[in-house]
Amino acid sequence: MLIDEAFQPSDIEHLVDVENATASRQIFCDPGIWRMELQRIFTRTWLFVGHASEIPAAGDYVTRLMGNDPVILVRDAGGQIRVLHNSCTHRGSLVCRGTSGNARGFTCPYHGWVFDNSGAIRATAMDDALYKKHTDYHHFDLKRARVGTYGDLIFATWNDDAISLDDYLGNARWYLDIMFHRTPEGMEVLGAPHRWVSTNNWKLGPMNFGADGPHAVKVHGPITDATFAGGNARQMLRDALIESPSVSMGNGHNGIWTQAPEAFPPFLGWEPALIELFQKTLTPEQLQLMQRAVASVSTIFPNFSWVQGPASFEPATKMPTTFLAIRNWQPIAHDRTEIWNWFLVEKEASETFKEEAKRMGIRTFSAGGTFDQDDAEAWHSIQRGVEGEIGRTLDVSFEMALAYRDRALVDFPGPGTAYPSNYAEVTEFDVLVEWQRYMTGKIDWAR
Amino acid sequence: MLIDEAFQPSDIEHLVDVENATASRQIFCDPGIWRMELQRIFTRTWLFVGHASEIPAAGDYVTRLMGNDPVILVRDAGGQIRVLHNSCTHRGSLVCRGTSGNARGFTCPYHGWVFDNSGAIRATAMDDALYKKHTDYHHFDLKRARVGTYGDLIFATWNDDAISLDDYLGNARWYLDIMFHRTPEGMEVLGAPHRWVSTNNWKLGPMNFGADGPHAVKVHGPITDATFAGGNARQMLRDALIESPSVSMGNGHNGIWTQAPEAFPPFLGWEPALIELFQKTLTPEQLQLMQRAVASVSTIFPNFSWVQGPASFEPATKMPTTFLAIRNWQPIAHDRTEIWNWFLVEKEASETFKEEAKRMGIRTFSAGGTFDQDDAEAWHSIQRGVEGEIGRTLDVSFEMALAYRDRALVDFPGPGTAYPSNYAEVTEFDVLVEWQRYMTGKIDWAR
Amino acid sequence: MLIDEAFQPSDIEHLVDVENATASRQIFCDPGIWRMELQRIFTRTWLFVGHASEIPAAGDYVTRLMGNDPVILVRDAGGQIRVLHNSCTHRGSLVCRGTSGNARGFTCPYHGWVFDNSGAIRATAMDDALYKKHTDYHHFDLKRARVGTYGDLIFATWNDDAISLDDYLGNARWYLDIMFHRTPEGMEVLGAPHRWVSTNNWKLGPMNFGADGPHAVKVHGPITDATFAGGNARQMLRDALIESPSVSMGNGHNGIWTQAPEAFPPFLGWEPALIELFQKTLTPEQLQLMQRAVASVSTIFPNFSWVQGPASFEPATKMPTTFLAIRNWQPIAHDRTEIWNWFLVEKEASETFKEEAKRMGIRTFSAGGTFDQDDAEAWHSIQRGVEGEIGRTLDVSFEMALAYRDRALVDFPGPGTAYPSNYAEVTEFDVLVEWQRYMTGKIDWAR
Amino acid sequence: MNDSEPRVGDADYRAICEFLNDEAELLAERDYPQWLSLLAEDMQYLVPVPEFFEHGTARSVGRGNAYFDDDYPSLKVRSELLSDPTLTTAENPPSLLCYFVSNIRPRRTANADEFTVTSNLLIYRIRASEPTPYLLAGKRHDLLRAVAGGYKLARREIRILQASIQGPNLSFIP
Amino acid sequence: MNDSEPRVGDADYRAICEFLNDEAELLAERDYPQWLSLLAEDMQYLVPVPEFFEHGTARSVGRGNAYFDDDYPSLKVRSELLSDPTLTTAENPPSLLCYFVSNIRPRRTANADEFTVTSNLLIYRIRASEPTPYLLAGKRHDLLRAVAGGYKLARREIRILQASIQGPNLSFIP
Amino acid sequence: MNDSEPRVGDADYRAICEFLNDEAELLAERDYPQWLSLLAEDMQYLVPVPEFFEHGTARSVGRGNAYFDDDYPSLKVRSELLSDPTLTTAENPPSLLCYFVSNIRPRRTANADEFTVTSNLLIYRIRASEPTPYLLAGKRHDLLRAVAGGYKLARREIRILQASIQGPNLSFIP
Ligand code: FES
Ligand code: FES
Ligand code: FES
Ligand SMILES: [Fe+3]
Ligand SMILES: [Fe+3]
Ligand SMILES: [Fe+3]
Repeated sequence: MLIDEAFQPSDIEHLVDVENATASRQIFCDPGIWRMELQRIFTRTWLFVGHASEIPAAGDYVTRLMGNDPVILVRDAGGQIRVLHNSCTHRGSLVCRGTSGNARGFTCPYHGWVFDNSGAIRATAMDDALYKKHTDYHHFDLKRARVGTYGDLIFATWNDDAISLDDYLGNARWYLDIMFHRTPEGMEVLGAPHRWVSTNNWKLGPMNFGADGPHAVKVHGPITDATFAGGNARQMLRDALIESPSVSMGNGHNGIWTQAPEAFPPFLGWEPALIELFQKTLTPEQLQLMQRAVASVSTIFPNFSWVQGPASFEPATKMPTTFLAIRNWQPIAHDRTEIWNWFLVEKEASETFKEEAKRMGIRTFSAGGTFDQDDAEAWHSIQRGVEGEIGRTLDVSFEMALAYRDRALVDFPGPGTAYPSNYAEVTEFDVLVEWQRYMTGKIDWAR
Repeated sequence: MLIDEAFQPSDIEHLVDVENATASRQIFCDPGIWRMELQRIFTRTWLFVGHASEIPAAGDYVTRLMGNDPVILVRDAGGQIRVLHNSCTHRGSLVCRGTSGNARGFTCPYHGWVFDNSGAIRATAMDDALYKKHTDYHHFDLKRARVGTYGDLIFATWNDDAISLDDYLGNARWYLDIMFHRTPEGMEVLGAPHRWVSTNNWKLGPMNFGADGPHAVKVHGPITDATFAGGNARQMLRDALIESPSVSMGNGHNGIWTQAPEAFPPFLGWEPALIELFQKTLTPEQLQLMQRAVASVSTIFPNFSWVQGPASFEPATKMPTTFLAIRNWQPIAHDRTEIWNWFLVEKEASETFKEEAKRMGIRTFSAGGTFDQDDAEAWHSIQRGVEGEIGRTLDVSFEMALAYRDRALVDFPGPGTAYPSNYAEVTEFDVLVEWQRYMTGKIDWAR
Repeated sequence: MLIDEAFQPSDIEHLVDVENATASRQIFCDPGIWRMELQRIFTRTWLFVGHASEIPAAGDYVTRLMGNDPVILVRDAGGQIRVLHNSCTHRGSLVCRGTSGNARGFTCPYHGWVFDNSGAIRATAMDDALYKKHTDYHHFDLKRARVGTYGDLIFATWNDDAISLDDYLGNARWYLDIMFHRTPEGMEVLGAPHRWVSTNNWKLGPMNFGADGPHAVKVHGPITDATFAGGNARQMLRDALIESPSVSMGNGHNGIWTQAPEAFPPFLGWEPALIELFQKTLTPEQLQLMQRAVASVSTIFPNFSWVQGPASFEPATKMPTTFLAIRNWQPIAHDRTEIWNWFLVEKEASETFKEEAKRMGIRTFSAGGTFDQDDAEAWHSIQRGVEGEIGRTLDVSFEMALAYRDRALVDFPGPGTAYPSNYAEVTEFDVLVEWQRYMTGKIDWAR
Repeated sequence: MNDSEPRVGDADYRAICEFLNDEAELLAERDYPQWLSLLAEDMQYLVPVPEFFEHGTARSVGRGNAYFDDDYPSLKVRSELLSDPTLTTAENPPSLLCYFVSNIRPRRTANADEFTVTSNLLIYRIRASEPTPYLLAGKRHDLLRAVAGGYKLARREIRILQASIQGPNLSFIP
Repeated sequence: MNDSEPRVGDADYRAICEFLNDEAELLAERDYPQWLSLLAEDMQYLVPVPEFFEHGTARSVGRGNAYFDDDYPSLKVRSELLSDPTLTTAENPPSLLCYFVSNIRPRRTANADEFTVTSNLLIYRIRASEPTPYLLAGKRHDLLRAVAGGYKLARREIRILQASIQGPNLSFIP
Repeated sequence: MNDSEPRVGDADYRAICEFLNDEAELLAERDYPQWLSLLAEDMQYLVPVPEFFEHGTARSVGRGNAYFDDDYPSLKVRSELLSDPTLTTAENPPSLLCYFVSNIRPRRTANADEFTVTSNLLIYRIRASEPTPYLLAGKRHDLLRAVAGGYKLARREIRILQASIQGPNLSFIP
């Protein structure tokens, strides 16, 4: 019995009340809904699987997850990027158990079938002719996901009917360019991804990064005070969040661009050589949005997000350095999410800058980061708060959206629809509105 | 899909065979039945949540469970006892994560919404006016459970249709008065509740305290021998249990009152000043039942129980002191129960008596208690014994009830129906009979 | 709601594609299918529960599992072998919690009911006459499984309609005789069973032992090189596996008999006195199959297997000694299997041989064994590889069977159908073909 | 913290470490009679219930609570019951115990005969009817009294971390 | 491995063991100001992310990674936040911590004032909102510098084993 | 229990503690060749299977059983396989191991060259393909033989507590 068959679109429809900007807490509590999400969203849409700089040379690979399926992201012998199902076509064993490496191919640990690094079958346990007589030998190739790249960002999907990655990203590309294509060479990862398990439904992450302005003051106020020079950092943060734009980029992609107060210098947290490159590379509109953004936080539906900001742990004496973290929110259970988190930096940055950007990322957005450590506890508290029999009959509120959703900015420099505040809740809620569309079969190529 | 919809009353009806005094072991093994219990019993009936002495002052609070929903039991600024759903009305976070404290209100850890200690919304993350325009602002108050008190015992329910707590307790009040209102000032808790997790279905506890005479000889015989002076304590216990009354108080409330042998002094285990107060406070009928009761053990349906008895760990040289433990059996999974266990004592008792009563409680009825440690292993053994595919097709037996249920005592001093033996199994089974009534929708206010 | 009712035979039928020699990976991933297996297979067929030498004297017992039901295998006071449900007929408690012992009977830890070692009720908590008036007293006997023995191998079933154990084993008896009746006195266990938990669906074990030739080269090649004298052990192993017979014994019983190369002496790994006994005890056909078998690996459906082979950890200086391991694959969850593993030896063997046979078994087929340690990782890798939403839509392949299933050996000395290679996959797949018959109700006595 | 108190001499340092290791062995092996012989008659034995307070502001319920609050006579009763598997349901068969003692930190006290010792304790326990271990962790605060030929344990407080014991019982002496 | 380096004298052996036990106590009890006083100002503090490589052939992604990469100033910021439960969401109420230190192995270095010390660390942690413990295990490689009246911790690397942290946060200093 | 046997001198006490810590490091870091060099050629290595008996009355099945029953040659075979990740499926990539050794209790024996030592061992293991740790706990009973420049391990018995190993394999040397 596929879970799919147990639920009808009509069961799901009412779980998100678009008009009133609320959603049922059931969507965070129900293992059946979680299985359905894996099937209706994660096997059908584009998923981020890694960055090209993780696999620079032919044969380089890293192992990843697409929903709950293990895959290998590998650059094959011909240089083509492949996403291979990490499951032998004989009896299903993982063919690779490492986190990263370089290999000409993958030898299954069980019976030794050999696949090259494009996923093609090269040898079975015995005389291959026996198979060839009875079967199409290449039906034994590792299952390959469809790969799409946007610059060095690598996405994949199992869905042959999916629209192109370009169309899928749509308006978001203008913003992705600010984050990942602001210098001629683009970005590189600073190390293997951090992974940790937050004890909450996976959607809380994409919503929070979709993005949640108000939590920043409550949750991150003290660390903001401690790491920004000046005595009223928290209040300045609040003011900035309230006044800064949030953007619904379309297709469920959402985020915020928090603008620094007047007193702050532009391009805070970058070294001069990089700033020069930005100015040469981006459009004036992009520069306008970026140059005073002390926080850029967004979600690419369903489970890819980024967060960027300047940080210093010696605020009195040391200028901040901007870190950029990107992450996947992996839905490992209805109430457990494995966060995969990478730090990126401009390829052209100085060695000093790269090392400092990495340290600032580690110290802020990570399992032990001074920002993430508190978010995860808040999310845990939500999971514990909603999963009772009474709790799950109630709703979660995005009702601030009722005050904001008709107030789209008319003079915003970027594409999509922008709203005048990081407190608007419109864009956070938009993640669930898109979720509802997938779950009820309203997206024709993802049914 | 609500679990409710998966089962029909007809599926449940046959699980308890009232006529033959047996029940299907399925009721201990099935996660679906457990969810249904949470919905049909725990969200609809009165549940014990704490004792007034735990929150003596305005602002004092403790955190508790009602079924699988977290709640805060708090005395608000006006002195009124409140039971608040511990889940922010914004996105659902716990608003309090401590075990106890004193607070004017609760600030949500996620976006900082503020609720006063009556549960009323006081502030949101931003300009509340925006909400006020679009919504009824006070629909953001924390959800409040309906509170009922019987003396200092605090109960709550989510069910507005529930009969009053007084009617719900009914006959049990006469017995509760013996336990909790036997002195003018009543009882106080001696400390925060013990909590531990027994690895069995939650109903085994209420049944055992409903109450199970025969297990006491087998399970607690050796500790009885070790802590009662004289060489034949176990045999005396057995004789007393066989000859002592068990009481069905109605509404699923059941228990036993084990009468000491002739040789024992009355009011064993209390200091003289307390005994005097008992004699002034209780009726002659209540005193008749209480004065020779060496064990009083009862369950208030569904998951509140008490146990009282005299104990000494130097039986040769030190007179026993009576402890009183009260507890909740929290259904945290179909095969796991979190026991919450408080020790109580008369407010008028001497300091020495209070300390000794607490120690006697700790040493007997607790995770490390010389009585509970063995019960929990027996219940674990039941869970392991019944949950196989063959095991769950079998029944559990209360067939001793067939021999006793027509032998109600005619001269019993208290209300309800009393039976002539703690071995009768009638009252234990009555817990399941009541369970069946809730589960099949036979109780009109709890459907 | 019994799981049984949620699935229809038509849901199961297509999970094994007999014609194309593939099976859906769902059969390894679905908790519902696992419950259904417990009901449709494990409560209905014959299951191995132990060896007579484990309970040599009256009153000797060991505790075991039949599916997920705990049982006691005991020799009663009259010497009869009994398999008793380890669950008190009063409230269901385990009546025995040890791993082995000797007892005249079992006293329930909860209320002290006493059962003799034939399972008959001997005493209840109180005056048994009260029960006798109202019930058939002996309906309180412990539930007894039907017992069948083949030599000293003890099987049991809950199914009164099951065919006799002799009929159930059928052709397999000829092979079982080689393993367990090759000397006049037969075999004895060398110690209590090893138990460990592999993190995979239980069927992978019976399939592997059904038996999987090709994995041996890949997984066990290095340890074979290390423990067999001579430089090309792995290649010799491969050649032998490819050329040796696999046998479908009927009723889902399957295995392989790997024949040593010419260069090896016959009866490798046994002491001369034993070889003499074999020659006196077995038939020429049995001797023909056995004498050069360097590996005998088989599964008796559903979850009993054996593996036998010669081993030495000082190959240069010490001749190998043959160990024999037998095991149950206990289905403790859809993705967890508890392996119970015994070592056996000929009763007539010398003390030195027995000790060495035990050591060779421990060092090869055990949680820390140099063979099993690697199989378990391979099986874990299968479970991780197949359980994603995409993974479970795929198949596992036994398509080598397409090349072999029409090539039955005509001159094979034993009963059943033999195929010319341990690489044939026919016999491995046959385990699943039989599985399908039980699961779809095609076996009339096990419906 | 007793950091201001002087450190003990080398002989006491080693002897106290050995005393605690020997003592742990007696508990782990259920040699309760021998273990009792290491106790002072005025022994106090306490395992408090942890409480969690928000915002750094404590308010305990009632007079606090403990999972164990024992003295010599009550430990003797426990020992007798736990020494004989036929006398408890919980320990028949006996569970298996391993006491991991580390971070031993002895200090002198104002009284030359007495030492305070803190140490960490991790108990790993396997019951016959449950294959997965139960882990109990705590910080021990002991009072040791020097006597002829060794020490006596005069007070022990084990500050365990788990507020809700995640297992059915503590039918042993932690 | 630093086995070829000479072993330390008995006094240092004991003193280093005591230093690490005292230091662990400060971390476990959240006495962060006192703990900071044990650090050298050039302190480096690293907790690398484990990676798993097949066939004995390593290829790290990027420049490697760490769950912690701190220095004295950043440890000071962490300490200040973690010392006051009103300043973090994660530690309000504070989680309870036990640091089990064992296998202490001090070695002399070429520099007479400096010692390398390896030790094992098991942290057992209970959060207010989660009844089950989180266990973090690692192998510590410390550099200790002898100063007047004791030592300073000048470098610490904790090689933890768990690549994917099986919990929501590490809001403490391991 | 070997309490009646005399305690060892201070030098041996420290040296034995260090020997066991150094030895644990070799096992944890998979330096098996070096570890083998610490073994006596007549090494016996045993990890018995725990059994549980009711009512204090033991009846073992057969002749008892062990999860490991090794000698020097078989440990050498294991070491060679475990040293090279291409030679086992289980350890490719290698699992990560931490050996927590505590409660070290050395004793003299009748033979001046030999010491019996009991200690507790907790192994924390992470496999590449499984994020949650496996914990193996046991009580070690070792026989150490003094040789020039140190000791040799001549016998080890690890009394583990878990009757049913709650994991797929023990592909290491505990
Ligand atoms: S499972 Fe991969 S080769 Fe057989
Ligand atoms: S969840 Fe409570 S303020 Fe947002
Ligand atoms: S459960 Fe066995 S005697 Fe009651
Ligand atoms: Fe945040
Ligand atoms: Fe009891
Ligand atoms: Fe194998």
